[in-house]
Amino acid sequence: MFGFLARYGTVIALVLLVVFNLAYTRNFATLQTLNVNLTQVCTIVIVAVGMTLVIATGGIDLSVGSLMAISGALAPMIFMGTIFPVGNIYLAVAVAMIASILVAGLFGLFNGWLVSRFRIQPIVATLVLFIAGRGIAQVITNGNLQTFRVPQFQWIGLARPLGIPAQVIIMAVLVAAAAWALHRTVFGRSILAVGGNEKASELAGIAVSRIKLAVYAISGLCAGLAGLVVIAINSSSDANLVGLGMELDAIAAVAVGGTLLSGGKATIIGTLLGALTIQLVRYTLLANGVPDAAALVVKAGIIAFAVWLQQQHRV
Amino acid sequence: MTAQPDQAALLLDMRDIQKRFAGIPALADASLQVLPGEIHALIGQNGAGKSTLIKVLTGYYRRDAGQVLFERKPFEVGSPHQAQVSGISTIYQEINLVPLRSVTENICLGREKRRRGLLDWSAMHAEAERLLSRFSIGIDVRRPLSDFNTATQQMVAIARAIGFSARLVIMDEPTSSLDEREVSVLFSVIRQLKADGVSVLFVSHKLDELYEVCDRVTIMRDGRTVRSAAMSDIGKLELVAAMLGRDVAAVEGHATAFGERDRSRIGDVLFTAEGLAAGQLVRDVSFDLRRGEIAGFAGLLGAGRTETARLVFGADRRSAGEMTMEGASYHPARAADAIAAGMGFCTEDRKAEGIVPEMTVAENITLALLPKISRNGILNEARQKEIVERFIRELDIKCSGPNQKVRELSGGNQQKVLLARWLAMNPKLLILDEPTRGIDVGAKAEIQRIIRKLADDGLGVLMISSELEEVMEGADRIFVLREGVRVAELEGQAADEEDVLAAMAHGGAAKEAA
Amino acid sequence: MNSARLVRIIGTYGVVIALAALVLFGFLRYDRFLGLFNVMSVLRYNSMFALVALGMCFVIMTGGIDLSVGSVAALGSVASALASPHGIVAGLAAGVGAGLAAGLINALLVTRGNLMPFIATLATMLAASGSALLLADNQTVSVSYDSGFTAIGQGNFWIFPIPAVIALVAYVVGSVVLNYTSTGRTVLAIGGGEDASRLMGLRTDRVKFLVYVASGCLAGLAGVVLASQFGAGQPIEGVGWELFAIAAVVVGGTLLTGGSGSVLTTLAGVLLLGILFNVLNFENGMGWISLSAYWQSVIRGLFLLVVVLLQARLTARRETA
Amino acid sequence: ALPPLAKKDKYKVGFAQTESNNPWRLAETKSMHDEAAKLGHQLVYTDAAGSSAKQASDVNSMIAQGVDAIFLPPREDKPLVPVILAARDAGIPVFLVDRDVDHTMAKPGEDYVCFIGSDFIQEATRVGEWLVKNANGKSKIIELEGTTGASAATDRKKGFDDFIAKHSQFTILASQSGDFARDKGRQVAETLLQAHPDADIIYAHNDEMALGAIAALEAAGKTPGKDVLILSIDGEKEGVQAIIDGKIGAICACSPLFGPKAFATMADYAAGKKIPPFIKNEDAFFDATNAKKDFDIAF
Ligand SMILES: Nc1ncnc2c1ncn2[C@@H]1O[C@H](COP(=O)(O)OP(=O)(O)OP(=O)(O)O)[C@@H](O)[C@H]1O
Ligand SMILES: Nc1ncnc2c1ncn2[C@@H]1O[C@H](COP(=O)(O)OP(=O)(O)OP(=O)(O)O)[C@@H](O)[C@H]1O
Ligand SMILES: [Mg+2]
Ligand SMILES: [Mg+2]
Repeated sequence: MFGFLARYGTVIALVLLVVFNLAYTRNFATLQTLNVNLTQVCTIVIVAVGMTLVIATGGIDLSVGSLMAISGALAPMIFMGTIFPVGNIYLAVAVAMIASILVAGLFGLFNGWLVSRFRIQPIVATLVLFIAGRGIAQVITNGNLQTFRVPQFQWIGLARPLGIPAQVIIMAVLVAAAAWALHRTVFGRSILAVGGNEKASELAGIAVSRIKLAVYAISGLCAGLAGLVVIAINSSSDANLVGLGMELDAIAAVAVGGTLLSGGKATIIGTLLGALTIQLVRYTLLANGVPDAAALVVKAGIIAFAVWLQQQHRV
Repeated sequence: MTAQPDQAALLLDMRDIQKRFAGIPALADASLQVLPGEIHALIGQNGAGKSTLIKVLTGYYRRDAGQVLFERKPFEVGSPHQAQVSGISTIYQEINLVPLRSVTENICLGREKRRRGLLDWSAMHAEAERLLSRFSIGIDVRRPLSDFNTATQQMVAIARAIGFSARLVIMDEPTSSLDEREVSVLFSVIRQLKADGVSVLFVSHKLDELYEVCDRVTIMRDGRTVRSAAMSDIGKLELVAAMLGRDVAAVEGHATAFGERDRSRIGDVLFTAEGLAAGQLVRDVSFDLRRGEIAGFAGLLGAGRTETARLVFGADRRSAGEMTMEGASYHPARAADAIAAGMGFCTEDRKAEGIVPEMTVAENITLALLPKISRNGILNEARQKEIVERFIRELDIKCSGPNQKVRELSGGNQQKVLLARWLAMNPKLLILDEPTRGIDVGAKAEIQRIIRKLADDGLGVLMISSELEEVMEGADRIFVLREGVRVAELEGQAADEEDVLAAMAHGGAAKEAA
Repeated sequence: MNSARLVRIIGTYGVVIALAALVLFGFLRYDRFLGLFNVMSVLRYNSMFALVALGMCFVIMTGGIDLSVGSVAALGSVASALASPHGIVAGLAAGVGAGLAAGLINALLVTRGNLMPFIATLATMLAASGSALLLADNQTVSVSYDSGFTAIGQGNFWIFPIPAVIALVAYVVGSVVLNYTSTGRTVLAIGGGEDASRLMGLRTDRVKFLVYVASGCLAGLAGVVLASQFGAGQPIEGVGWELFAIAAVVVGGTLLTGGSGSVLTTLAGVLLLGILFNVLNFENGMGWISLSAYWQSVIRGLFLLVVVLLQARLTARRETA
Repeated sequence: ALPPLAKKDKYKVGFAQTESNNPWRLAETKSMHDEAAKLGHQLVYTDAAGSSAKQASDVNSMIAQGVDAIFLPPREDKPLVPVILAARDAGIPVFLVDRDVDHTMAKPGEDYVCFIGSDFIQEATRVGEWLVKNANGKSKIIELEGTTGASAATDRKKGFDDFIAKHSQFTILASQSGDFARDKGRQVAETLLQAHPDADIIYAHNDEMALGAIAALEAAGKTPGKDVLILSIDGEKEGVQAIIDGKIGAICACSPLFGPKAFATMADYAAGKKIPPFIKNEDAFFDATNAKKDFDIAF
């Protein structure tokens, strides 16, 4: 019984939250509520997928929020023609999206390079870009807000094919792909092996450095994508605020989802559930008018409880 | 069963101990009685529950049922710390020390010397040196433990354990990484302990050792105590039979493992190494290996055998030397290159460099095989299942199934998983560093038979073992290393033990050295 | 061996050398950089970070991490500000007590609840921050200027700021504990291998417990200094302190994976990062450039990068030497 | 007593900004820089990144460098007092801009020269007054607060809530923090609109959150300005544009352009003129009647 509770701890927490809301939160059982929650949780999930892979190798990535800011700052500069003149808006948007995600990926690669080549501990290696990255985004925009109305770009945050928000589709695809890759591919197996025992993996012929480079780069790409989603919804990009505090949200989602922070064991679906739990906590507290200060305390309690529940099936 | 020792005189009395992990019993009904001042052997197959019984005793695990009396008082400890304070000092199976800290700290942590309330470092260094000198080891105790090899670390662990003035010292396979010289030093220390009235609980798969030092023996099988007797009352075959749960007659077949070799099956040259060198540890090693041949490396602690193997496998960078593999020149920059060339390397330190503890048995076995069980980077589950099940069967790995975590297996079974990893890749050349470390006699024979069979099928094997006997029996040729230099090459099964020993110690044959 | 030893020394004391170089640079480039006012105000201000980093240093040496230090300091500042009318002792006790409570929660979550330190202290970080706001009713809380409480932060001991003296004493005690008590050695052992340490019979849980409690208390003490120095309990102060502390500890040469580290070089790490801010301010005062906050974060990031890269090189060389 | 300021052509003045993470602060910084450049003064600029403690330490480094005068927007009303006193003791006059400090701890005209700025409470009250006149039957309010604990948020809440309390036709359904940020403001608005579908007024403590609320309303299929009346404070260009577009009802301006007034006050002080303790900014007020006409005074 207890084992069951533990294994499905996050699911149970989620169900309890839903039940609570059905009973106490006005207007909860509506499609729009689902919509609001899903769109709000998207960016965290997208970032947390990359984070899960990094954590699975025994690392951590503090720079994701700053990388979101960089990609979010870069994209409008390109499609609005601040950097170079744009001819065709579709082309400009395509270039903007690809370039800014790639730049974030390159910064991620830089993290991976520090970690694998110089053996700098991941927290510190990514702390560098955590500090400097947002500064870079602010420097390139001079700290200014960029506002835009470019539907060709904003579909990523606003479009609703078949009534489902585009970013929710992107999130679902990403989650499915990552979950599949983690358990069904050589790459995924290698990630877990590196996190589980790096020396043994090296001796078993796994290219440890390349795996590490790859996961940090992927984390960067995910952050870059998330940055675009955020600015698209808001029709504006503010390098000071895009992705602020995202690293802690993403890590919390990963941990609540049941992934070990020490590496070697990971679950993408768990991460999705973890993010949903945190999102629903936030929604519940807001919708029921719990003041910000008290909400912090409650949120802390729920995170600790959910992770504690997860922990119980380990002897 | 033999007559039970006098109840009142017992130092330790464990009865009806039960311990389950996730519902699966590791200890079903285990009992253990140790007398004051005796050396007591605890034996059993891999996974029989010896280590678990010890960890239950020292409070690392909480028992599910049963009672423990120590010095006739109920013994309820919640942590290894309490056990230590109560007079039980333990060396666990995997070396459990802190590699980053100095030797002194590893020896003295937990019973620090103080002066005016603060630690007295010079006294502690002196204490560490004094304890190690009992094992004729003179090292710089200020250096981090990780600077030293497995054997030295094992000696440090032993020194630590006997440094506590305990009434019971538990040693879980202390000799598995020691060579004979060190083992004999250890035995003299154990006898000294006995003379001082200290009891020793000794776990080992090397039966000869047991007969050499132990007074009594407790035999476990499948989590139960099946027999307890005075060492002198029980013959070797009988012992093995009780351990394996078979008749004496069935066991007799196990006696010789490698068996006579048909030398005609040895083929052409597979691998050569010329003048290998790296740092201080490997200075000049040349050897060659033929298809179907088993070559052994003999040498003392720190002779450079492991280091040489690592160079061959590309795990470390060499500073000089040429190698060829199958006639082509071979320059491994990393382990992946060696694997691509058809080599496998089963390392001596299974905890640090071998198993991935959080992964399943299946995932561990196929770790070096990923390119072969996948297409376009996508794993073929069916293929994986087939391979894994075959090796679990062939090596008789005791686990609840391919999906059990390796961390939950007993030491010996973890070793088998590692062997399976390398056998599964179907290598041309297999380097085995201490392949049967910690493996019970039954399984050991099985593994040796497998090695032999593979060699007969054309596999070249490079075997490193601290058990001279294993090298002498198994190897077709023996290369003796001493201080990083290959000092002798001897014919395997024809070699004279004296010659090998002399080469190991002095670098020449017995006659010359004498 | 001799050159290897030299490398080892540079590796350990690299941060001290970097600190000396930065101070020298400031001295040569700016008037009044080493003036009494500047030196003392830099010490006074950075003593809070020094206290927090000391606790963090011990936590990190056990292989853990304490993300809650910043918001615990904020909580401590509010608690001590509220208690300050009752005198200096009450203020001190309230601030440190709040830190102690938070530290106890961390300690229980980590040792009893078996939570990963990152998550346990993340939760405490949120909770402490919420509690600080609740306690302060979302506002800064004025301290009493009549009870003498402000002496802790604003007073001097001879010419030295009292907070700096407090921090220095804390570091000396910390260093002695680390190097000359079994608790200190156990801290390092746990970081080097927790399971092994437990099997070695060390009281790992007890020591881990102590370490988180100590970190909480030190953060609380930093909060007392914060309240006293600026005359107010500040519920929303402390953001990012944990990262400053982690950076200082790492720059000070302590391994984040635990098992190896030094207390005094952590102090040098704090000063190095703290003085960097001061240097940037002075550079802005030169009138050549006016570095925006943005450039400052880029420069700080690069600076951290250079220091850790240098360290990585040195330790790599030390391993092969 | 206040330290004197010598009459010079060129001053070295300090400006210790609190943070640079929103358009308002950026505009303020730019205004200070521009005015200093225009007058040929040297501006020593620091940024406290949102920490009162760091801001105090920044001021200390200015004192150490021996600047002639200091312009300080104190992040909070108490923690900056000790350094203001330290500057006074070091003979450096301090001018507070945009936020004041606690007068029980430091007094204008004695410890610092004066406070130049707006009155946050009054800003909120003006928004309330407008609402009473223009509510058109709308009455259920969602309030988007600024960063919890920040004085602007506290005062803008107090001013508005106190005013509304006197007008019983209005009720505040929910009041939550949106951190002065557009994205957070949007998310909070989405949630609150979901939980309170009957809300028809949104009052945001700044324009950024109001713009976030507009995005939330549009995503929920409602028409901002029609279904829900939006009110805010600041007067960003984008906000005023939203008034022109009919999405926001009214904005009480809170001008960040302190440069000219600040430096003029300093010149007066150096010339020995008597400086009043509070120099109040005459904040503009935007609604549909003047948004187009006064667009240029938005920042
Ligand atoms: N932590 C654990 N979780 C689950 N099962 C475990 C755990 N530890 C041990 N076991 C199981 O308990 C049984 C006994 O293991 P134990 O380590 O005591 O064997 P052993 O007799 O010491 O063997 P060896 O000679 O190989 O060291 C094994 O089947 C093992 O798989
Ligand atoms: N006397 C010694 N003191 C300290 N370290 C030693 C000593 N002798 C050898 N070593 C260590 O031994 C290692 C090299 O020996 P290596 O392990 O290759 O030898 P080996 O012949 O394989 O021995 P083993 O039987 O332990 O496997 C190095 O890590 C070296 O530091
Ligand atoms: Mg065992
Ligand atoms: Mg070896």
